[in-house]
Amino acid sequence: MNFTLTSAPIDPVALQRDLTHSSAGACVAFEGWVRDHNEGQAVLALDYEAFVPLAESEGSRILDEARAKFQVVAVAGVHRVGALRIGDLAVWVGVASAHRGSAFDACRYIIDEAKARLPIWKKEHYATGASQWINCAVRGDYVASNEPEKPH
Amino acid sequence: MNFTLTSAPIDPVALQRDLTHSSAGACVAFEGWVRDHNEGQAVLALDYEAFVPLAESEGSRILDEARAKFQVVAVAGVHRVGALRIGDLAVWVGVASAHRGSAFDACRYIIDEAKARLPIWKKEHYATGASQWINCAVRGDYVASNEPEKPH
Amino acid sequence: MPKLSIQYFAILREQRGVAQETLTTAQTTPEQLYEELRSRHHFTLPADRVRAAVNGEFVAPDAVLPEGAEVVFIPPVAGG
Amino acid sequence: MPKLSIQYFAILREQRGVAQETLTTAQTTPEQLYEELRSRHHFTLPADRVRAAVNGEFVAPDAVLPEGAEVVFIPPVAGG
Repeated sequence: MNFTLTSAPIDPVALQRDLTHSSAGACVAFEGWVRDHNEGQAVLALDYEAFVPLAESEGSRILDEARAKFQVVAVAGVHRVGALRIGDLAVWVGVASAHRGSAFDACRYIIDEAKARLPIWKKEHYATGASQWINCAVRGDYVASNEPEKPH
Repeated sequence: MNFTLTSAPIDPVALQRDLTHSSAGACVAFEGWVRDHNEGQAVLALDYEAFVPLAESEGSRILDEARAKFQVVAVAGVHRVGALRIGDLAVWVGVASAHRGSAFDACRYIIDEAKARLPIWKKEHYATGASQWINCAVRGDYVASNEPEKPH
Repeated sequence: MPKLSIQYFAILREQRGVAQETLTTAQTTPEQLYEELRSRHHFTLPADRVRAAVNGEFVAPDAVLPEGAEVVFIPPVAGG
Repeated sequence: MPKLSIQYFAILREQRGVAQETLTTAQTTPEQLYEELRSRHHFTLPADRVRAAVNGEFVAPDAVLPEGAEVVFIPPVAGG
């Protein structure tokens, strides 16, 4: 299965159903939810923006890597884009395998690589009224913009 | 939340909904499904039997251990008992946390400990017509019963 | 001699032929009691592969069985 | 001089003020092109924190830009 991006709400039940196989004894699913804080700041909402074709091809490459590295029956991943609120499901990864060890390992591999490699950007909107693109601050931004600086 | 045993089908959607919290950014869920083979033999069906009060108290103790060891927001676990067929959901464990590392670690801890410690027994029914209680075979069983011997 | 209630599960229940019984025994520990029952009912599992619970909690094989104890012998669990 | 199409995302889109443009440039690599655009539009991110994709695939900073290339500069991703 491929890694996809969607602007519609993610349906984890349907996604997980697609992983079922009579030879699979274990399924591990990861969900990334929009949480109400980050590095000590109260977060009200998020925007996710993506370079969709490259995010999908790179995401599918990560799924292929997981299939090659771990003994799995099925893998899948979806990332949402657009304006999200606290509690919304932002990213879902699911793995089915015969035994649970490889399901845990593959699921973690996929989400770790996806977070590091997919061209997806997150803008946080804070309770203070400020907002920022995560990981895109540079030295001096705080003075320049009066937005909170983010350590690296 | 407590670890529970049930003879009714497990509802993972409702269980996972109970883990939601605005401070949780990650949720990892494990599902154990009845698979169609074990150690090279075709499996048709399973019976799970449990000493319910001790399984629930020991399972809840495991959840407490996970809460103490890992930074988590919520944990839960359910194990089904009775006659199950291929593809049925036999056990579910879910963990929500601020960050995904502790959600993966806690989920794996809980299912590993649950499998090792809960007084729950599994009888496999094979395509050959034989059946056996898993991990309860002893030397000489094969000759005595004509059932397949299970290595330890 | 203490009167005890015993519950059997899984392979022990099948080999005993009942899920529950009460009995009076001269044995004072779970390990001794299991050996008595094992020789009487031809249980295949040796004592070192069976744990004991008394009144809903795991106990050591040489714990003292109190009067009226509810004893459960725990065969090897499903694991996996 | 090659004519290129450029897409901007996230902080670069906001700082550029448009999501897409076409231009003709004397620069022959993504790194050179980014430096030209950075000085023109006052992008805050230095070149070493921006990756490039050409025609939908990641490329090295010193890859040669082909005529008609669709170039995307990739700011640091959300990670986390």
